[in-house]
Amino acid sequence: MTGRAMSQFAPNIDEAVAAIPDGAMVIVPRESSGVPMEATRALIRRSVKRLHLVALPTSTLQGDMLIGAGCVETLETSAVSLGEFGPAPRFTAAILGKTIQMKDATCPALYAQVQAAEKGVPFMPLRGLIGSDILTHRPDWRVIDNPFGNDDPIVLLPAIKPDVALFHAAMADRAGNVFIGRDRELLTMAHASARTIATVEKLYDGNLMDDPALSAGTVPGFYIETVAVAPRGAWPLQLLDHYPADGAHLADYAKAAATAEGFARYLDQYVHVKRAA
Amino acid sequence: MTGRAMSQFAPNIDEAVAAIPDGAMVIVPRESSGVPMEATRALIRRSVKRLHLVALPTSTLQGDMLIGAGCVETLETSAVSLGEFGPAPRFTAAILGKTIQMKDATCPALYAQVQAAEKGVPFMPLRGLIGSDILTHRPDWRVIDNPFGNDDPIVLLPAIKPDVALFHAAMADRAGNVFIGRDRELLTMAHASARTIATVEKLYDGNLMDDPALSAGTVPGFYIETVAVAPRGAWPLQLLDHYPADGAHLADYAKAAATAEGFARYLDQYVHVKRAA
Amino acid sequence: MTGFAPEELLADTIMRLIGDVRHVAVGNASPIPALAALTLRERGGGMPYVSLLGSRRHMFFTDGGRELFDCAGQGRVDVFFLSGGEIDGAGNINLVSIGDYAQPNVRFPGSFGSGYLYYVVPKVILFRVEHSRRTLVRQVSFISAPGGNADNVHRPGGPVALVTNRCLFAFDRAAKRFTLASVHPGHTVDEVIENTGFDFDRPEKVPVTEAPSAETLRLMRETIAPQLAEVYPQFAARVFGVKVAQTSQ
Amino acid sequence: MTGFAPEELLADTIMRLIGDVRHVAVGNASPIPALAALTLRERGGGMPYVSLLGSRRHMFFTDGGRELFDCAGQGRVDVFFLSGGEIDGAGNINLVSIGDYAQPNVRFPGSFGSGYLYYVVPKVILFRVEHSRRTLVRQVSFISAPGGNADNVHRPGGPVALVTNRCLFAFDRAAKRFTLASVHPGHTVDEVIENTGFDFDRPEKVPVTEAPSAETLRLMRETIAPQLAEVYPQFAARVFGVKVAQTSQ
Repeated sequence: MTGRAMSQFAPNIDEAVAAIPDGAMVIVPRESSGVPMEATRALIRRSVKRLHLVALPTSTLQGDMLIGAGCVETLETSAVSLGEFGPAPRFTAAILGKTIQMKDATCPALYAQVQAAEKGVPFMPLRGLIGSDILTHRPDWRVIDNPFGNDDPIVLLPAIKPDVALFHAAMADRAGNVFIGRDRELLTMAHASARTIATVEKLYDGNLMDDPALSAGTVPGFYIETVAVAPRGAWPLQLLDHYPADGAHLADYAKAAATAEGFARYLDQYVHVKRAA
Repeated sequence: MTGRAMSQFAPNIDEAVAAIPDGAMVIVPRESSGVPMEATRALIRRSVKRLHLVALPTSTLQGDMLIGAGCVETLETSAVSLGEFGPAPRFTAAILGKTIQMKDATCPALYAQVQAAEKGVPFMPLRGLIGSDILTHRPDWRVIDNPFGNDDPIVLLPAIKPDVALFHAAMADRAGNVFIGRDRELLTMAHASARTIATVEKLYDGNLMDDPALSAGTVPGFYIETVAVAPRGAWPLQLLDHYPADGAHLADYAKAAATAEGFARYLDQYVHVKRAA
Repeated sequence: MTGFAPEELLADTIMRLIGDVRHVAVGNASPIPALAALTLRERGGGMPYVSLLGSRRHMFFTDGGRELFDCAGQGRVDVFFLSGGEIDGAGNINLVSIGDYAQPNVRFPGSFGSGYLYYVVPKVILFRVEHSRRTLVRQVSFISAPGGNADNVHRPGGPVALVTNRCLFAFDRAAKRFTLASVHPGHTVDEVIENTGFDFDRPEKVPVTEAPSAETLRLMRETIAPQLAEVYPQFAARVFGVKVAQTSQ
Repeated sequence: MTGFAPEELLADTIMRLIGDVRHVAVGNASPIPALAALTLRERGGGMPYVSLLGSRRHMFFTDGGRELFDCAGQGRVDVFFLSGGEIDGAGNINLVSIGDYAQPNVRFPGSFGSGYLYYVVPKVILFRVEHSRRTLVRQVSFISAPGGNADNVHRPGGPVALVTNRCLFAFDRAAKRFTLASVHPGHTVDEVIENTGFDFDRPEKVPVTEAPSAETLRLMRETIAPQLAEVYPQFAARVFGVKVAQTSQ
């Protein structure tokens, strides 16, 4: 098995993401489940290249920034937008300019594919999809005749096994257990991925596994390679139960990123210089 | 969709299980995940018949008692024993006497089959199994050539969709939300089953969903048809984090149930007369 | 036309379409359906169950992002909502791109959960505020999810209606066609024909869409709008003037 | 032979077989492997990770009963333990029944997770305390899980050894045969041959199984036995005299 014996704490955010190599397949969560924005800025600062980014099942600011900064070679997701702030401008420009390879999916297909990796099976079946052009453009998906049915076509989706799962959560203890609460896809991501890097708002005193309630919402340290403390690490996105999205900032981003130049200025201002805490 | 609009509280344990019809497919959890023994005694008192009992993935006292009392027509599970107290005598007698139909499985196959129902897919693939006589004796399981491999046989397992999920847990709130903590298979069972009946140690004041930690370990009332309060409802088995198994009682059961007569006396003493609280 | 915002009329229309069901789920980028579902639940004293994607408070799921889809696969989601960059007369929706897929002229965000939910939720209500020949087209460039399938394809669900800023269409699944059901107050049948890129059926007399009641409007504005602001702060601010709590660094 | 119980010798032997790994999982009805795994972890200052089925304290899983199997499918379980009502010379194990499956003479509890874990865990250690021609047979009646498979079957895992109350066998996966590796103190090669129903290979000189050190015995008795009592109270009481907390009604 890959991974060190026990979880390690990174001294800072840049070291936390240092082990993500160019060309890695990295899986990240949807906006409401803990997007590691501080780690994303660190990845861009490091000029990581050729990522195969899997956004489970959608992305917003994070995907747009990684694409705009030239970090992404392949994007596998069900949608990228800025939500109420409109289209994702760098994503849109990259598709129209054909600078990234897009693997269009639909949300439950991605969940099923990651669950396939979690379960160590080569594929998962899924209903729907037949007659959709998503399927037409995915030669890696297969249609078979359901062996338990009668003239009943069904789609099989191959497992997605990321090299790295990367997410932000509320807290971790010193054993590397990470509390995720109801954001259970983070657990599935960690199970499915060879390595997991988590950033957290703060440290928890004691062992999360000793509490019957907290342990139910915990990714065991067994699955976690690296933890870094990053207060407000999802900013300017929300961390549910903790802080809302920074709408004013997101509106500014949407405006700036409408052009390549504006986006470059945004990076200069918010990424290449570490923002003050 | 089947099921009433909102969860109901049953006034007593006998009413809680009244809606389980003869012939129902009922799924119950393994010993360490909250076995509804009080509800099991109520089912036996009611002389429920012809159950298709799915024990996920194994059973101990509960399966043995239901079989001994003549409630079970088909048993689908990976193992039945009394653990440290030896073989399950009524199960063994029923198999040797051919009074129940046995569907031998292996633990992860059952989990996968229940997950298939949870996901609304007709089947799930699973590694292993090939060359095992478990597979030989399960005509309802299929082997296909993995479409993503090359001369790579893999087993497909059909979904198990129980009529009723029945389990015991720590607590429920008045909205019918049930706290299960780390015993996550109870959630999968509830998702997969048409109806869910839960017994709980006690009521929780407030709404479990309002607490970020407790909600992570909760089966939403949405999936629960009936809740009944049954203090020490897993007795004489354990409820982890709450009470251990009653070893002396289990040793007595193992001795009594060695014969049909001894088992009948056990039922007279502990089931047909409601035990004092 | 005075007295209510277009969004309020659309939400009210959607409330009527939802009807008497147990569970309504609302996906991404769906503020008007969210307004409708939450208002209906408030009026129903807690029923139907509402699952509002992206919300913590209006969301009972405890199994992560997949639970919406698992729940729908179990047959436990009765109503869902989808939109489209393009929608055509056969009920096909396009959330991906216009032009050749490999070399598109226009790119939309992506298909979200449509490639699955459109098939398994019994009552899918389509909504597209902008009613124009740009959005309602003869044939979509890319089918994120089709309006119908061959009979042997497992498909318990599909579209029942399409709500726009001009009218309400009903969808006939057997015929795979829309029928004009009503025209919103202040709009006309001719205007609908003029602005629709696909053929549709219509009765001789097309009714006017019922306006929301004062009570419904009061509920939306006073009770629901502040709840909506958790997930749709910009929408709640724009339509209802709800102040958004902004985070500053 | 004095100085330690047979269970202590077997656990010590299993500890050596486990070797230097990251994660050891222990299934149902496996008190001796549990004793070995917990002792090894104690000696290793917390490593390897140990997952003890049925325990709350010695179990880090948070995804329910399936997590053990998912974890193994991910390649994250390095060592597991299986037993058998019957075990044969090809490493096949029988946990189901003896005689015709439809009309058996003897019924065992069932296959548990063997029909999967035997295939995917790299190092499966077989243990069967009773070493007799009844338990170690020429050919099992029912294959819960086979010792080997055809080359095209996905099988990263399988048996590496078999520990009994008389000896230790190593398993050769290519040859699909056991080799006698050592005989426990107080037992003989002739006795092993006499009591084994299957053919096996053996070197000219068969070593004696190493006895547990005083330090290992101290650890097992003082530190691990009380931990073991959570899941195996009867075993802990019988072998180590740990008082079991009984629940009375």
